[in-house]
Amino acid sequence: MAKALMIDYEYCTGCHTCEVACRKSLGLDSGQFGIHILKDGPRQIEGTKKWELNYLPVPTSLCDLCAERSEKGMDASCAHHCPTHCLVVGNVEDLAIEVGKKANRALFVPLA
Amino acid sequence: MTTDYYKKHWDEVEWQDGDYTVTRTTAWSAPGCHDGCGVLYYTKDGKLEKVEGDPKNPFNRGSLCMRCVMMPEVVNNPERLKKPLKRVGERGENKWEEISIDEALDIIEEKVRAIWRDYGPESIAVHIGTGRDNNDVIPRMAYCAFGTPNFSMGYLAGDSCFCPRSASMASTNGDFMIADMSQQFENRYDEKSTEWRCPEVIVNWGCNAVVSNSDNFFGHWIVDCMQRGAKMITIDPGLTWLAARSDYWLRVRPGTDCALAMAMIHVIAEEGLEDKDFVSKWCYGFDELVERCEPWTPERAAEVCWVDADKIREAARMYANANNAAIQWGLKVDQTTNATATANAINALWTITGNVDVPGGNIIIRNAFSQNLSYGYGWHSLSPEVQAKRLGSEFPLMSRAGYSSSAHADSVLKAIETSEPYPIRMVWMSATNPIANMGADAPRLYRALKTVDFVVVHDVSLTPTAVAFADLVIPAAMSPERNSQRCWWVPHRTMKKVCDSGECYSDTNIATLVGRRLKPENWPWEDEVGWINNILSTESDEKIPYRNFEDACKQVWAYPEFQYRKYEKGLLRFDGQPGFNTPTGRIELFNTNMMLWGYDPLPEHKEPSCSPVSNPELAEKYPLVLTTGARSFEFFHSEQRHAHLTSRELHPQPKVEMSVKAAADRGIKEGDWVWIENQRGRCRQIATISLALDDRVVRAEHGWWFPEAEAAEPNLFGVFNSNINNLTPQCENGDTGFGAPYANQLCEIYKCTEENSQDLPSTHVTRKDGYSKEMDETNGDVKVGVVYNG
Amino acid sequence: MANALLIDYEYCTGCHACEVSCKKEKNLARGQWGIKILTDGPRELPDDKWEFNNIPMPTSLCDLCAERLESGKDPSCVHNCPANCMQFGTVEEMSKEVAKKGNRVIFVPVV
Amino acid sequence: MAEKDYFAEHRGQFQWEDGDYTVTRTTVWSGPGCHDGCGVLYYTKDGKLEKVEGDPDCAYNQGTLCMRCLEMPEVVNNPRRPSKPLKRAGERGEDKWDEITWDEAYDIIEAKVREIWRDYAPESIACMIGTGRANCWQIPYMCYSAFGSPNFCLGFLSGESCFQPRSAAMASMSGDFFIADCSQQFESRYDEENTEWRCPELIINWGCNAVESNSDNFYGGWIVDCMQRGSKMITVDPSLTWLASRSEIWLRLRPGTDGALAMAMLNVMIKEDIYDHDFVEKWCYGFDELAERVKEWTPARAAEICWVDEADIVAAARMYAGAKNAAMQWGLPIDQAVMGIPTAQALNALWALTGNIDNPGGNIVIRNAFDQNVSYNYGYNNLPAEVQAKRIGAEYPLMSKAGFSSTAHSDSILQAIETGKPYPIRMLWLTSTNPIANMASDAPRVYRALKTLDFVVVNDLFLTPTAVAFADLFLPAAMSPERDMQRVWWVPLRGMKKVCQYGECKSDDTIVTEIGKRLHPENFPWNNDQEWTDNILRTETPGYDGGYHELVERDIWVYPGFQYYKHEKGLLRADGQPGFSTPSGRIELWNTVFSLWGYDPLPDWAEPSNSPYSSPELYEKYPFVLTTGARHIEFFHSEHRQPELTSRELYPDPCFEMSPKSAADLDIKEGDWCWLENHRGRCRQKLRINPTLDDRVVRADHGWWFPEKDAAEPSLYGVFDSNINNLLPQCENGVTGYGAPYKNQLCKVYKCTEENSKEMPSICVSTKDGYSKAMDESNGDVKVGAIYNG
Repeated sequence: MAKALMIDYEYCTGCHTCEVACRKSLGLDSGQFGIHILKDGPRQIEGTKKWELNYLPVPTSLCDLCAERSEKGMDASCAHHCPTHCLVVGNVEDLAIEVGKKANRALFVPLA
Repeated sequence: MTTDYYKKHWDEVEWQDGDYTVTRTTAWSAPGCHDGCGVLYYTKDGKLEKVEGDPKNPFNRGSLCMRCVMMPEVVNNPERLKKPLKRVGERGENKWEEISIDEALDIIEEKVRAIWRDYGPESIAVHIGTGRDNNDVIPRMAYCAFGTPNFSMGYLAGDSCFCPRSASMASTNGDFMIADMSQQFENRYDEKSTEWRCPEVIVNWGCNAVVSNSDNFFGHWIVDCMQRGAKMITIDPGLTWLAARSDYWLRVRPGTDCALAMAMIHVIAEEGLEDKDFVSKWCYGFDELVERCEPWTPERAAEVCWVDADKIREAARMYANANNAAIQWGLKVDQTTNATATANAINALWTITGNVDVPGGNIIIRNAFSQNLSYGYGWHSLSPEVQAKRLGSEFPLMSRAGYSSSAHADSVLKAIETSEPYPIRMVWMSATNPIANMGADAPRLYRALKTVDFVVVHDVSLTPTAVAFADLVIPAAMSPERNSQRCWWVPHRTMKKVCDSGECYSDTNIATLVGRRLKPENWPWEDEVGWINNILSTESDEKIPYRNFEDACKQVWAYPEFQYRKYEKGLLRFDGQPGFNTPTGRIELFNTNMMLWGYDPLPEHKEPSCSPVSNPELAEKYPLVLTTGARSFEFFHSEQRHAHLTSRELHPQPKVEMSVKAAADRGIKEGDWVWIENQRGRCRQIATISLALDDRVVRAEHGWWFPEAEAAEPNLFGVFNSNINNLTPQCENGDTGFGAPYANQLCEIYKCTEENSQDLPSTHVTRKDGYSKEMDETNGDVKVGVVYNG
Repeated sequence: MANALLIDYEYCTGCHACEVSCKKEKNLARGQWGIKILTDGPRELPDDKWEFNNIPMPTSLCDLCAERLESGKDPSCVHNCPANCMQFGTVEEMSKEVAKKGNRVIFVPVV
Repeated sequence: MAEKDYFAEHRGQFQWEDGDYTVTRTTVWSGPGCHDGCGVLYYTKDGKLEKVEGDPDCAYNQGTLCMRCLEMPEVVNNPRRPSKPLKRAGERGEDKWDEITWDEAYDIIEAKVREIWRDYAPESIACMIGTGRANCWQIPYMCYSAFGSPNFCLGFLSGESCFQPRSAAMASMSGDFFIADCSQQFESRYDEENTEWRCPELIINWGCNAVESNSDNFYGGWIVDCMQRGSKMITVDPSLTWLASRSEIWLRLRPGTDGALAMAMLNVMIKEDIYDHDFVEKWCYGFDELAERVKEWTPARAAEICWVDEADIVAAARMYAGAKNAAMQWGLPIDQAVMGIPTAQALNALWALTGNIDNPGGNIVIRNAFDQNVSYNYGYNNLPAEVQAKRIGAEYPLMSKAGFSSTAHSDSILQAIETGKPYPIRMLWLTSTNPIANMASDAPRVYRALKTLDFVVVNDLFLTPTAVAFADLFLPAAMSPERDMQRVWWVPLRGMKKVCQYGECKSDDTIVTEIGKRLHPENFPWNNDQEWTDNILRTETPGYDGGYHELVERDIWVYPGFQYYKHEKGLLRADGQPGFSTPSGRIELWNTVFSLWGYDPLPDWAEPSNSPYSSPELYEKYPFVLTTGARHIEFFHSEHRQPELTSRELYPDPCFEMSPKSAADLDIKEGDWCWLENHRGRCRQKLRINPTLDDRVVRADHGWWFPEKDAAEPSLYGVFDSNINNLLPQCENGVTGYGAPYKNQLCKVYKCTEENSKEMPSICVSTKDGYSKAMDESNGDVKVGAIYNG
């Protein structure tokens, strides 16, 4: 069953925890990312005082959704350490129900 | 896809949607490129408000690139030309007076008749840009209205856009080849109802198709094939998106494609990977080719091309071992003096691997319903003596073989400069902006065109070319403002006019008006629909399902029947025999035509004239290898440059790409304005830093002018300030007359400072007679003079 | 049941078609975006490979083209994507789709 | 979630094997990293720390961590760490050292102290720490109980302007400390069934970007947890933080005007009568006087001063007052202003007027777990009264008499070093503080002063600029995983288990014990850090019945009980009566203690000394309002600067921020190195354009030194080159001695060029006697002299 990474990007503060946790867990060198935070904004929304600023952690080709950790009964390292708990790894069906419950959520399937 | 909206209207070509009228048709430049995508125009009281891709049209299947999506912005651009203009001030003062079309036609008629009387029709030169509206309408006006043989591109040195490749293919195979993405079938990628098979490997050779959508090739077809399993090899100096997803990215030194192709042939022959059956049955000169490529080991090519040897070897094997593979090639093959040889070498690759006219290989393609109107349309209305006077007729490949019969642009320039063999008194330019885009050595071109007695510019907006030279400016109609029909390979398409063109004139309209004033007998129709009906009934074979524009509009497009392996079925040669349209009936790896005309029949690598290898002292002063003209999503050449358009929002300034080290060594940072300079001139663009470029290579952009800037001289929309063609030469072509070194020069780059930017190129060119160069009489080329006193 | 936007970002070339068609559809001013392409890379990977992914991300202005949906059309970004790598449907449908292959993401910009 | 649950299997275990890893469940304390005390799992292999993970069972951080703890192994195992005590071999600043044994080091220290006791007096020894390193009581205890000196304070942090001004204001107004209620006082978090906690309807982020700073025992993620449970937000910050982008109202105030804004919000609440009448009548004192004071603080006036829309001020006041329960999380900008204390009073009045006092989801009264109140006053009672009276800064009652946070006054210690008044300082002990890189404003002045000291000991993790510049002795300090200890800061009581050892590093507890036994053995009835920890647990932690092993190896953390509305239940006052432990038993909006000591009892606000309105001529020359020290997740103050750390990869260079328009006006671009300069000095940082800033505001980084640069003087790790403290004053404090204008100065910005960068600040300070300033005897402050001759 395909596994997926759900991100509630409304609450992602761009704090780099997932990037560093992933790098340590996969033992990557500096400059390498298993998950990488992309940024949209800051941009003032026309005619309002609102500002658009969203971060989106994106799994890269090095991401294996922490297969090894999940065998040991652990969450993926990024999900485990995210200070706002906005990352969840699980089966696509379970997360499919979750992702629809609230706006500003994304569901990544990095590898088949 | 919840597309029942489109299912509901599947069989209609026009319907009401609220207060919108929706019209199903196709688009053709301007604005946007010459791919002829299927569109749905949404108009409200005659104004174009929205453009959508037409899901029913097999060419683009509902999607569009951003250039068509933003079309309403360009069509409704308030800065567009609306009325014919007559120059009142001096050339370059940008002072105009609005006149009627009749007044304009009177002036043109009077001028033409005076030239007929005092000089001869050949003293009129007619130019177009890259395949605007139709690329057969203006040539016919040249031949059948002005009576001149001198039609060519707008000073595109060596006609180095697709002509060298098409001349090479025509002379080697007798036909043209394109990568098979099932674009010749109405039901796309359908391995059940068509013989099409997805290519196992696609080679992107100097072509970033997803960005350029080049020559009737919708770049994202490659992505469709990727989604169906195609792997890729990419040959490009820069890391494109396609390169990042390729099994092999060969980061080739600009201008050395021929060496790379010959090394790949070397590997294929040495390891016996060629398709022996196809070579023995359908090729001529395989042994000579192999012998010529024998010295081109991957190790030697690695030296020349700056790509490591085993990558060349592995890429060649991957290509050869694939049971079907397609090569999609681009302009960088044409834009070198060694263009024809390079094209021959790459043509040989798909030949010796048997990827000829096979599903998922390089298929032989012909225009739908054999409607072969092109630069030769109306040529035979000229008498043989006038035909013989065509400038550049000394280049047999261009004229005698009739492959793509146009005058030789470089020779037209020299004729203007020297009046040899005869003076050029009038220049007509339709939808071409040479000093901003096509014309190499723009300052030299600027000086030459200033001397022409009478210049007419017919374009969509007031361009630097119009302001600098035009005595008369005629506004051109855009795609949704004209009725038209077109085929480039397949399918045959119609373009339905959906909004009022006001006093803008489509190519067909203006040609008809001019033609009926000068040689009415050649123009037996009143308007564009009349001409279309003539073409549909007389210039297309009987299989075409409609014979007039009205019926054509009901179908919008029509696909001719397509067969693979036509050479086996006698479908290529005039005599109906199996084989190819060549003297030997085979694909001539050893090109007998070229041998006949004294050219080298086999490919051979030639160093570009300005390269670290061929010219070390020049490389001392200008150490960086410069390639130019890589495409961007936002623009079609020098179009879409107005500041308020979405294209400029996404791509505000001209960019030159250089490596991290190259920038650091010169104290240059991302976003710095920098001068790009060589022995001919300089221009300034903004440095962008690339992690993936070779430290010795830089990539500059083309086509930049700034409509928001001052139009009158000396500024001239800042046309010379960022113009990379200040650095490229005219009149340096291959021995066949084709090819020019646009994409392989040398340069140095240094940061703009206040001191070194006092004298901007536009002022320097328009006020101080350009970069000070003397003419070199011997070959008409430019002696390498003092760079500039800037 | 919420709707979702699926993007097969293995094939997104970053060609801006979605951004511009959305701008036109919603008539957004300069500097405003209903969907924005975010790019990861190019970044060299160890074995001479390159990481280079484009991911169009809906912004707070995205309402999944509610108006177009009523008239039986896809959102304008999905409609115009030259790489056909965008799909639209209910979260349930798109979740089945997303599971079929790697390098895919579904967004639920509005509920 | 995974079927098998690794963490469920090990719940309750303190230590277990996992393959060839030993996993230890404990908590951390800075250095490296901040002072939040998160729960972690250390993975060690043959005694070496290899991995750190968040402990899902620890209620504080619930398994999550910020990147500083995740990269801890890189810092702990960093080869740059000295592993042995070092004795200075060359001149100060030459960075020449001899490795010596701990006994030799202690011999030197003992001899020096006894010599000072003999020739001068114990008070001529000063001890300083950074921000709450290891623990905050060991070094004070050493200062009082080993050296016998009263002069303990923070490392030249002018006006003690980190948390102390706020804590002094709270303590004096309300008798206790308040924090935002995110259920951190309960072991079952956010649990509205089993605890009385209710999610705050509204959270105000006042000058605190918690998600990046994780300030004073407050884990930023908690705010997002509350957001996910419905909390709305208001953010007060000069720049759009992530929290601001998600706030209902973002008040982009001028740096240094927090007080004016707070006064205006009080004005709105009182004028519109939307404050909590019941609470004010029952529990507040001096409401009428407060109302009178804020009368002229209209929102219109504050809008002028704070550069914020009047409507937003009114809306914010209404939203805060209207919320059922609202919590305020405030930060350093309040302390780092001369008007620090009055501003803190105004904010304290805000939550009093709205009744958000000790209510679920409001600002709760919080005390250290199990009443373990060992802090800066630990061991102070071992000093005789006459010695206590000699403490420098004793003239500031708030600091000494009221015992609120009894430290010496660091500005006064600086003046004592410079002038020898009231008595000379002969010896300085610095533990885990790097003043000339981080805390010390007017770093060049502090540099000059410390050079004159007779004997300096630096006890830190790395050889810092402070160590190289001044240390006669360097003692390598143990890091978090190398120490056995315990800690409370509010709640819970935590244990820290030593799991690895680096060279001969020793923990603060061990060093202090070993020195203490040599000088005043009677005050040190324990032998090492475990025993001292055990002693504190058994003698200073009345509510906890266990020692070192019970806490560190069994409980790991322990939560005391918590009650809301303690003032109603007589749980606050020593006499058990309802009310607050203030003279009036109420929250003193009119502060009786302040009036006793001649301070203004009511909140107030005044322009900073350097501002557009208070010093227009200065503003003429230095047209930007400068704020400094905004936190970045990558660093904890001047830590994590080693170039090979992930922190430096993600944040390589010191950056200042400016608006796009201001950058354009100055013709500087993203990434340009620029000088930031005012009348005191200058430093250079890289421009990072921030589109959300007011055009008149500039934000600069703090704490920058470069371990990769040459350590010896004059470079001194480039400590002065990018040091924003070159521009800040010492000895400019509030009347109470608290507060200093770190975050509200003026400056100008100009691009670095070769000419204006010939003499770098490090050279200018360390070889040319710093920025040439004359001392002003009168108030010991620095006269505004010639800037510098650079």
